[in-house]
Parts: sequence; C-alpha cells; structure tokens
Amino acid sequence: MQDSLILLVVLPLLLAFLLPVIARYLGNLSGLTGSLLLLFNILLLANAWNSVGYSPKVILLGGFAAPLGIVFYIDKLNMLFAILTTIIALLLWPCRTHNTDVREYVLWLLLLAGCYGVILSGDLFNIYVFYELLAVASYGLVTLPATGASYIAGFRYLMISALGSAFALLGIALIYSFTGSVNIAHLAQIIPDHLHHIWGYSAALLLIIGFGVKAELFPVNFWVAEVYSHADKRVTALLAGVVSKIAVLIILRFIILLFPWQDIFNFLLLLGIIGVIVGEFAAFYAQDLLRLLAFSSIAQSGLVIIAFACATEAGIMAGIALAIHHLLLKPALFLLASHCDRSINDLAGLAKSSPWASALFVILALSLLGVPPLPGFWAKLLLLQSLMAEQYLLLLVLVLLATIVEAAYLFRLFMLFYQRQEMPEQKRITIQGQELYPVITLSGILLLGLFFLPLFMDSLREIAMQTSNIEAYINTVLGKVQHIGEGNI
Amino acid sequence: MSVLDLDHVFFLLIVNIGIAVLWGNRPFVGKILTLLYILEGLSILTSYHVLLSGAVLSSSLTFTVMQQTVQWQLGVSGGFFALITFMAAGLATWFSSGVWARSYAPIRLLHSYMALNVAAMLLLLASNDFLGLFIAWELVSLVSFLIIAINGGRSAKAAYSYILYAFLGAMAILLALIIIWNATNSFSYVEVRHHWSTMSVNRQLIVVLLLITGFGIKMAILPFHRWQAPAYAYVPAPVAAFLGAISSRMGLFALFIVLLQVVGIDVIQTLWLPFEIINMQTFLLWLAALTLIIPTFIALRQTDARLLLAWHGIGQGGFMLLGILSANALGTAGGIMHVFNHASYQAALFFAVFSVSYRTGTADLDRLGGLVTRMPISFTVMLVGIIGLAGLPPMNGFVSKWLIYKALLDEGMPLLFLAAVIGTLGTILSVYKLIHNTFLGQLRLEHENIKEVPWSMSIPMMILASIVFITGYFPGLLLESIAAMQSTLGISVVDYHLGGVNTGKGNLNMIVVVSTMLMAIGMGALIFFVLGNPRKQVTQWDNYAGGHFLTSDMRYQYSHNFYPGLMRVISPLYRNTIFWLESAIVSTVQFMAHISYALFMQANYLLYLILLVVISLLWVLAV
Amino acid sequence: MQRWTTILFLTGLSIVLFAIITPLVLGQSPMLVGKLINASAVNDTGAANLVTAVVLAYRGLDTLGELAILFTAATAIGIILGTTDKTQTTSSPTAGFIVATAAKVLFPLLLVFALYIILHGHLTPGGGFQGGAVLAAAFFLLTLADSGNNIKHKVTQVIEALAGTAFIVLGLVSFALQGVFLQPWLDKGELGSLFSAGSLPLLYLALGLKVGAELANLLSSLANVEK
Amino acid sequence: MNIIILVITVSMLVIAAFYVVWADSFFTVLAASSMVSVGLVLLFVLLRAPDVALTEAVVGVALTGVIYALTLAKIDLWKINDNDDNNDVSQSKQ
Repeated sequence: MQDSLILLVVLPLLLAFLLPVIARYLGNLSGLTGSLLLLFNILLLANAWNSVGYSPKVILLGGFAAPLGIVFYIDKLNMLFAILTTIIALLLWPCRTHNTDVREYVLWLLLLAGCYGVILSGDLFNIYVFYELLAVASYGLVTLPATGASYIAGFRYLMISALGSAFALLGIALIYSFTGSVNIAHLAQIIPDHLHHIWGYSAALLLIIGFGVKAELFPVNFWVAEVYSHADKRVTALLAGVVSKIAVLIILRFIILLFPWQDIFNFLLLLGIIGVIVGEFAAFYAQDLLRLLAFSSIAQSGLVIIAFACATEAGIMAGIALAIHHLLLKPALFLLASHCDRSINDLAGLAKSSPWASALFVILALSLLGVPPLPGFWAKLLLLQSLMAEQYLLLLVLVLLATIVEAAYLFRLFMLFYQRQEMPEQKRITIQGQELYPVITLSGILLLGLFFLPLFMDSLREIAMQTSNIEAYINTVLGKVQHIGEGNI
Repeated sequence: MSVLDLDHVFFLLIVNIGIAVLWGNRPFVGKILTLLYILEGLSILTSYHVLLSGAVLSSSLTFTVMQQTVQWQLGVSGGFFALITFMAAGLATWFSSGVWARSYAPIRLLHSYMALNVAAMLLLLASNDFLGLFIAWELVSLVSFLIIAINGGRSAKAAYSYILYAFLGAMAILLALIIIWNATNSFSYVEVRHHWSTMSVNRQLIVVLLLITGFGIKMAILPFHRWQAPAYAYVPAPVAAFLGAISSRMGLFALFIVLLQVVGIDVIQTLWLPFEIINMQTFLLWLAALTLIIPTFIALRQTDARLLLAWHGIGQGGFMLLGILSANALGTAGGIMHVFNHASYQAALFFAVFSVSYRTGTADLDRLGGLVTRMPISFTVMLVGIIGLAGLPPMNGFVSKWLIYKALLDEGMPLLFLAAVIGTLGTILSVYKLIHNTFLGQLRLEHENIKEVPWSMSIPMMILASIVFITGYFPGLLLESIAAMQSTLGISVVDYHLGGVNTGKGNLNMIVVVSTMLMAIGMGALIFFVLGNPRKQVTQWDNYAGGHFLTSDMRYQYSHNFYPGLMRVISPLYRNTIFWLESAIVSTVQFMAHISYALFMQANYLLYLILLVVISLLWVLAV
Repeated sequence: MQRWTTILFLTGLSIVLFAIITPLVLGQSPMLVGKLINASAVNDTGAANLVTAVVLAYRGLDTLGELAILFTAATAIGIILGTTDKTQTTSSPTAGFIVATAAKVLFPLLLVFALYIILHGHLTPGGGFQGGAVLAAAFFLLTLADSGNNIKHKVTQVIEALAGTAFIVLGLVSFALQGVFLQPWLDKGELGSLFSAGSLPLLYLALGLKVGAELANLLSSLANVEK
Repeated sequence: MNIIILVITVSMLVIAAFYVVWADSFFTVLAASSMVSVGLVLLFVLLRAPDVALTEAVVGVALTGVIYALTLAKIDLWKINDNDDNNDVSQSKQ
C-alpha cells in the first residue's frame, strides 16, 4: 500500500509537465485539475496512514536496496507533514476565475512536488534536489505580483537561497567525500561515531546553514520580511506555513540521525534563541502588518528550532507541536492580513468595518501568543517543559521575556483594531470575504482540534518516539544489508 | 459529596453571558442580570454549609492532558471569594441597570464583559491544580483587559499597561509552574505539596519569588503597582466598583492558596534570601507593608476621587497580605476578612463617588464641595464607607484591621505594626480629604440644582453600606467561613464567636463594642435633647473666613492644596523611581527593536551569510 | 568598500574551507556505495556507461528532480518575462554573414552530434542532459544567426510536455508492472550494443528531448524572438 | 605534467573568478565567467569525468553566457562600449 505514496511526488510533476499543453484546451478549468490532484493525494495519504502503523516503511526507488538507490522513508512524522502540506495547499490553491496564467499552477504543482520529495526522501542528495526544486519554484512564485518591490524581494530571496544551497551542497560534498554515501540511514551508522571531528562538524554546519535559509534560521533569514510582505499572499502563506516547517523538519532529521553532538545542538540553540529575540523585537518595531507577521514567523521558527535542538523525545514532541500549530495558524493570519498591506496605523477601527475577520485575527493571534486554553499554549507548554527537562533555564527565561514583547505588539495591534475613533473613509481597510474560506477552515481545524487535545498529544508523543528511534530508522531502511563497509572509514 | 453541582453555577454563568451578549442593549436586561447574579450567589449560599464542613462543590467539567486531570471544584475558600464576586457583580449590575444605563452607550459591552469576568473568576476560584489555575488566570487577565479598556482613550492606555504587566506576571507563573513540573512531574496541588521538598532550596526560593511576582502583579504589589490606579479609575462606575472590590483580590486568592495550601507557611519561614540577609517571610511582610504605605500616601496626593480610591485599593491589598503572611490564626483571619470588608466598603465608596460624578460631571476633588444637602444618601454611604476604610469602629474594616494589628503584635513584629499604623494614618487623612472635599463646605454655584441619584443607583449603595455595618456588628458571620477555610488549609484556626474572636489574652466582641457606642451616642442624644436642644439652626452659607465677609454668591470651600504642611514635609519622598525604571525599560525595548529591525533591513545581506559560515567553520577548526 | 569586504570574506571562506579539506586526499575517498555500484551496475542495468546506470537507474529520481528544476526555472523565467511590456518588442540584432553561414553549416552537424550523445548515453560518456543542451544550442545558433528562423514556441512546448510525460510514464509503467517506480525494465540486451540496457535509452531520449526543448524554449522567450 | 596543468588551470580559474567580482563592464564579466567554466571543463577532463566536462562545456561555457547576454540585452545593460552608441547591441538595429 505504502508504495503508492511515490505517486505523491510523481503525479504533481506529471501534471506540471502536461499542464501548459492541457491548458490550451481546458482554459480556465486547468486550475481545477490541480485541486483534483491534491484531493487524490489526500485520499492516498489517508489510505496509507493506517497501513504505516507503528513500524515505519520504506520505498525503494528503482528497486535497488538501500545504500545503492534512493529510498523514501515513510513514518508517521513524514506522513503527518505530507498530509498537512496537502491540506494547506488545497486550501491555498489559487483558483482564480480571471486572468489565469497557467504557469502559476505549474509552479504551484512543482513547489508541492518539491515539498513532498523533501518530506519523504531518505537520501541526502535527493533531499537537496527536491529542496532546490521547491526553492526555484518559490522564486518564481514570489515575483508573481510583478511589482518592483516583489522583484527586489524575489532577487534578495534568490541570492540568499542560492548561496545557502551552495553551502548545503558543499556540506553534502564533504560528507560524500568522507564517507562515499548519501543515504541517510547508511550515514547514520557512520557519521555519529566516525566523523565526530572537524569534517563532520563542518558538514553539519554547512548543511544546517544551507537548509536554515528556508527554515528562517536567524542570520540567514534576511529575505523573510521583504518576501512575505511583497509576495502574493497565498504564496506567502505557503512559504511561512509549510515550506519553512519542512526545512525545519529536515534539520531535525539531520541532528537526530547524522549529527547527534551536543556542540551542534548548542549551535542551533544559540541561533534559535537569537532568532526568537530578534524576531520579536523587529516585529515590535515593524510598522506594517505583513512585516509584523513575517518577523513573528521568524520568532516562531526560532522556537521550533530550539525545541528540536533539545534533541530529546520531549523536545521533538514540542517542536512538532509548535510546527504544526504555526503551520496551520500562520497561513490563516497572512490571508486575513492580505488586504492590510499598509501601515498598521491605517488599521485603526478595523473591527467596525469587518468585525468577524478582526475577531478571528485576534483569536488566532492570541493562540500565537500562547494564551491558554488556545492550542498555541499547549505547544508552548511542551516547549518550556522540554527546555526545563534539559535545565536550559536561561533559554526558558529568554523565551518567556520574548513572549512579553510579543504580547506588547500584538495587544497594541488589537487595540488599534478596536479603537473607537472614526477613520476617514478612504483610509479604511476591510478584510474581505474572498480569502475567508481557507481561513475559516484553518482556524476551525485549530479550534476544534482543541477538543481532541489529549488524543492529539498521545499521538504526538508516539510520533516523537518513532522519530527519535534511530535504530528503527536504520533497520527499516537498510534491512538485512547492515553495516556496509563500515570498517573502511 | 456535594448537594449542588458546580455545573449549575457554570450553566447560569453561560446563560448570563449569553443574555448579556445577545440582548445587552435592552433596558430590562440589567435587572435580569442582577437577578441572575443574585441567583448564582444564592445557589452557592444554599450549599454553603456543605462547604463549611470541608466538602467541595465539584463540576463535571473535566479534561485530561499530559496525564494531568484538570477539574474544577469549589472549596470553602473559593466559595467565600465567589460570594464576594457575585455580591460585587450583582450590585454593580444593579447600579447600572436603571437610569444610569441610558446615559452609557456601550452598555452591552459592559454587561458582556462583566459576565465574562465573573465567569473567568469563578473558573479561577474553582481551579484545583496549577494547570487549571494558570488557564483561568490568563482568562481573568484577558477579560480584565477588556473591561478596563472599555472606555477607550485613557482607560485603553491603562489597559495596555495592565496587560503588559499581566503578561509579565503570567510568564513568571508559567516559569514557576515549569520548574515545579520538572521537580514533581505533576500540577496538582496535593502532589506538588507532597513532593515539594524534592526541589533544591534555590529552586524553592526561585519558585516562591516567581509566584509572588506573578500573583502579586494582579494585586499591584510593590514594585509592580503603577498600572492599577489608572486602570481602575477611568472606567464607568459599575466597572470601577467591581474591579476595586474583587478583581485584584484574585491575585490574593491565588497567593493565599499557593503560599498557604501548596507551599505552606512553614516552608516560607525556612527559606532565606541569598546570603541569608533576610527571611522569606519577613521579606514578604515588609513588601506587604511597603505596598500598604507607599500607595496610601500616593493616594493622599490625588485630587481625583476615583484615583484616590483606586490607590487605596492597592494599599489595602498590602494590609490583607500583611495579615495572611503573619502566619497566625488571627492574622490570616484578619487578612481574609479584610478581603470581604474591603470589597464591601470599596464598592460603596466607588458608587458614592461615581454618583457624585454622575450628577456633577466631575470627580475632581478641587471642584466639588458642599453636596451633603443635595445628595444625603450618597453622603451617608460615603461616610459609612470611609469609616470602614479607615478601620474605625463600628464598621467592618475595624475588625479585620484589629485582627491584623493584634496578630503582628502577637508575633513580635512591632515595626510592622508601626508600619500598619502609619498606613492607617495616611488612610484616615486621605479619606477625610475625600469626604470633606466632596460633601462638606459650601455648595458650589454650578451645583445648585443637583438632586440625589435615582433609586436604582442608591439602593445598591445602601445595601453595601448596611453590609459594611452589619458585618462590623456581627463579624462572626464571616469568621465562621474563615475558620472553616483555615481548618481545610491545615493552619491554626481562629477561635471565634458571633461578636468577634477570643485571642486567649483578650477578647474582641463587636456586639459589645458597637452596642456600647450606639448606647453612648443614644445617651448623648438623649441628654442633648432632654437638656432642651440648645442649638442654633445655621444654613450652609453661614460662614466666615479670616475676617473677610462672604456673600452668598461667593462660595467658600477649602479644598485646593489639602494638607499643605504635611505635603511640604513628605513631598520630597515622592521620587517616582518606579516610573523612571518603567520608562527606562520601555526605551531599552524600543532601542533593541530598532536595532533588530535595522538588522533585517540592511542591504548587504549576503555578507552575513558568508560571515556566519566563516565564523562557524572557524569555530569548528578551533574546537 | 562593499567589494573589498566581499572579497575579504570570500578569501576568508576559501582559506577556512581549504584548511578543512586539506586532509582529504584526492581520489582516496572511501566510496562505500561507489564500490558496490561498480560491482553490480552492469548486472543490474546492462548499461556499459556506469554513469548512466547511476543517473538513470540508481538515482533516477534525482534526474527526474533535476529535470523538474530546469522546467521550473524556465517556467519562472517565463512568468517574469511574460509580465513585461509586450508592446515594445526589441528585435535582436542580425549577425554578420560569416556567422550566419557558419551557423547553417554547423546546424546539421550539431544536430547529429546531439542525437549521438543522447542515443549513446548508455554506452559512452554523455547522455540526455548533455545531448539536450547541444540540441538546444544547435537550434539557438540558428536563431541567433538569423532572427527570421523562429523557434516555434508551440511546437517546442508540446515536445517538452510529451518528453517529460514520457519520462514519467516510463517510470510509471514499471510501477504498474513491478510495483516499483523507475525500475529499469525491458530486456537488458547485450552489453555494449546500441539496443541494450532496457528502458534506459528510452529514458535518455525523453530526457534529451525535454532538456533540448526546455532550453530552446527558455532561450526563445529570453530573446523574445517569437512575436 | 598533470600537476602543472592542474595548477595552471586552477590558477586561471581563480583569477578569472576574482575578475568576475572586479570587472566593471558586463561584457568582461561574462567573458570572465565563461573563462571560469573553461577552467572547470579542463579540470573535469583532467579528473577523468568526461560526462561532467561535456555538460560544463555546453551549459557553462555556451548556454549560460548566452542567457546572461540575452538577459542583459533585455534590460538594456548590454553595452560593449559606453562611448560608442553604434556598438550598443540592443540599439544597433534601430
């Protein structure tokens, strides 16, 4: 059953290749094919979810056993991210009725294929290929609005991403030249013990920095604010929600399987906490809503990275919880904010012109802040617990202080929304209903999910357990042909 | 166990919220809501004997997360506070239900926020573990923010500063909870108490300090006191009364539960601050004493009656904390009793002040005066209220303050006793200023045509005033539940009777005291009238000032620059250190924010990427 | 100033990288997987050119991904260029007589060369990517020499779509037959002959056409030759 | 012998790469970056990787240069000589 999951990657590619030709005959309907494909993917994943069960599965591509060929690794974590990606992509799918450029659909499909590939792949170089695929697709999507600002933002994004990818490739090259393998399970046998010195460390750092570009890791995220505030809002929502989380997921796999060294964890913890603090402070200063959300997204990614860098089961669980929360929440916030791309002072009295949208915004932002009993609180609680379990008291305090700064700017925003003084008519902005149905679905998932909290936490714990089980990963992928050439190093 | 499930109360509260949200604008809704609050109060009162016997009212509402079952059950302490809450909310809604509502446009918001506040507070009072406590705590903070911000403008600004303080507090509590969880692997009060000693002494100290900070911020303990007065003063009348009466006591309740039930006062006594400078208990007592003195003297300076009362609210909170921390049967009893007493007279005082400002349009003490002839009921209520606030017999404030004084003296803390007395002196001075500047002296010209407030507003005031008097007369009414509280918490129980307490060394019987007072007054009156009532009727305008002849159109009212001598002496002490500190923090944050923002906006972004790679690789080479 | 700092840091970077890589002896890496592939590739795939075995069989999905990346880049560029003002067409310059003539002479040679590279990908160095690039270069040389020789956008688009589809369909057929995506199928044939290595040459053909059409497309939209 | 060629190639490559950063005219930048590719092709050949060398030769030397040039022409930055308008490729036709 799980073998058919390869279709997740292949079908979007197939459709993307064909779509420019199909579009000539179907015209505006061609967008629909993408939606249908995503629906099919959801069915595929739902069908496979149960069959994966407790033990992870592996797909051998080309039928070659693990260290030779490429493998896809299917466990609950990967499946979960694949499902969430599909759902969000389906909700954000750009179904415009007019002025349809088929190339937009094509890029979306390619981006999604890249996402699936990165999520599922168990091969270092294959991950890099799909990562590049999604990166290149997102360069194109970012410049969609075709404004000067979006070109500049896109160029900035391109430069940083390309340089980051170059470093990641360098890291992979280092690893390959020292081990001669790119299969993650195979490397997980070799690197932690045999490469625990300069080479391993430099490869680890290069990989983390390279993939950190999309993960909004602190000093390599200078594209975030520009891109998120000038790109198409659906693209922004996808980048902030899904793509950044997928990159974090990759970093998690790296530090769990390949580089389980305390120095690397510390490096990530340091960058993560600086990201949180700088992100919150910058958001405090930001004068327009989209930048504010972008900076807060940087901070949230920092939190996820900190959680993963704890590298304990609790930390992984907290990180997944935070990532899922942010993955569902940020797209909704960005869509709500999509018509408020000006100074936040223009938003004064927004609640009068669009009461429901602003109420929803406030609730979601409160969840972002971690106000109980909203879902964000539980995720944050898990993070704090795992930090405490590792006795990172200073980090704990810094995270909490950053939350106060976050509260300061979010409440300032709320008060602007609900300000009673009248604004001149032409300055008034309304959040329109056009983007409302994905927003409602996402917030519905979040808020209704609250009722299944204990259930959800249990399955999260199970996933975290599965994720941190290195033995299971190696055994699943390599199967009988274990310990290949280990002595040669 | 329980006669009445807590579910009924929760259900009523939801009905409450629903009515307020859906039909809050209709004129009759205020009355319905008042009845509902009274009904809720009564439903707790009818099963109060169960609570007194040590049982709990439990709710079927429950959820399990992280192996922690969070459920809600109301013990006697929660029940006591809940009764005060319902009393305050009910009377405040009553006050706003009649004529007053017509002049206040966002009345629906007010009703809804009030209902939300009450519901959140009940969740807090009924919480049974740290997780439930924290959830309810944040809810209370949020709904308080809403209700404080209701008027916009100044009050919104105050609400903003409130919510920031509240978040600081919440984060402190969260940190404490996480540390506790790490040590005990549980959030339940019982478990935590049981495993408390597994934490190192340092951790215990940190946890206690964090909890004090977190919960103390809500009751505006020093040095986090700056937010409260503006937040409570610039809101509409019923809100001010409600907030002043009970809202900030939620912090006290939580502290009370945590310090006495979970941590235990014996643990507090054995904790020492670093370098063994000072015992934790003594430290906290002095903090409470400062919280009593400083805000009280700040109150003395105020010229706005609302601010004056609000600052007193902070000071009286210090009083309660002083009592509770004295770790003495009398002291804890006095501290808890003061919560009720303070709620009753503070609400009465706020109502009186807001009645005046409802009629005159101002609460500025420099622009009032002589209203006693026009608003006699408000005057009487304020008189009763300030006697209570000043802690003089025969009102209830006297009893609780007496208990606290007695406890401090018994525990051998004469300096603290002195501090309490200084605080009380400040209170007396400022409440005299309040009543004098509002009601005494000559009526101002512009206030000639003023009438007493309508019955819908004066009846709740009078009810409160009579509560102030009755509980002063029969303190045993309150002491019964306080004793039950003490026995459920396992601390020493006060020996009480209807009229007061037996202390062993002496005995306070308010029935005797008040009866004697009343008798003395009666006898005086009797003698006075028997002797033929030799008085001369004078009008308010009969006045004489420094040899200067005053015509009836020149109204004389000594109100500006009150207590000049005293002020000259103490005004150098008003330093605004905390204000300075606050603005320093704000500008630091702004500076940091600017730097962070500039970092993201700079042009040479690639350099940082390369720089990071170079630095991290150099680090690798160095390691 | 910025240029100086850039160069400074790049120098620093190269020094650091050099310091890290110094201990690595060229050609002495462990090649854990490489050795295994060396041993079993011919048996597994029947391709004489081991690189082809790796590119199409062992790491076929990577190839598909790279194909998709190229396609994505072309599409993205198309989007960016497509939104520029279309009314103002900058006609490209005509080359001189020598270039035009040389282009006409070279064109068939390049075409043959490209097809050779593609079709012999499983035997000799080269393959779909290289051949495709040469193919595109051939067509483009023609257009550069004389802007009258348009590359038909519609035709290339159809070729591109069909070639890409063919690649995936070849993979999907093996998925349908054997339950494994992109597994080499068809008869392996005799090692070293043109018709050997099963489905790999077909894949390479699809790849080459796709890449060629892709690049031609890209170049034509860049040059704005097509009106 | 191999080593000498290697050293020459690499140094050519590095110099050309530095010149890419250094040069002022886009034309020279393009030429220099093609030089880098040529160096790489030589390197690949020396390291016995004909496949990669072939790819690099077609893509790096030819196609990339053309793509750059066309892009520059499209945004009117393609100027071989600033002083002489006739040499400006994008305008020579008009």
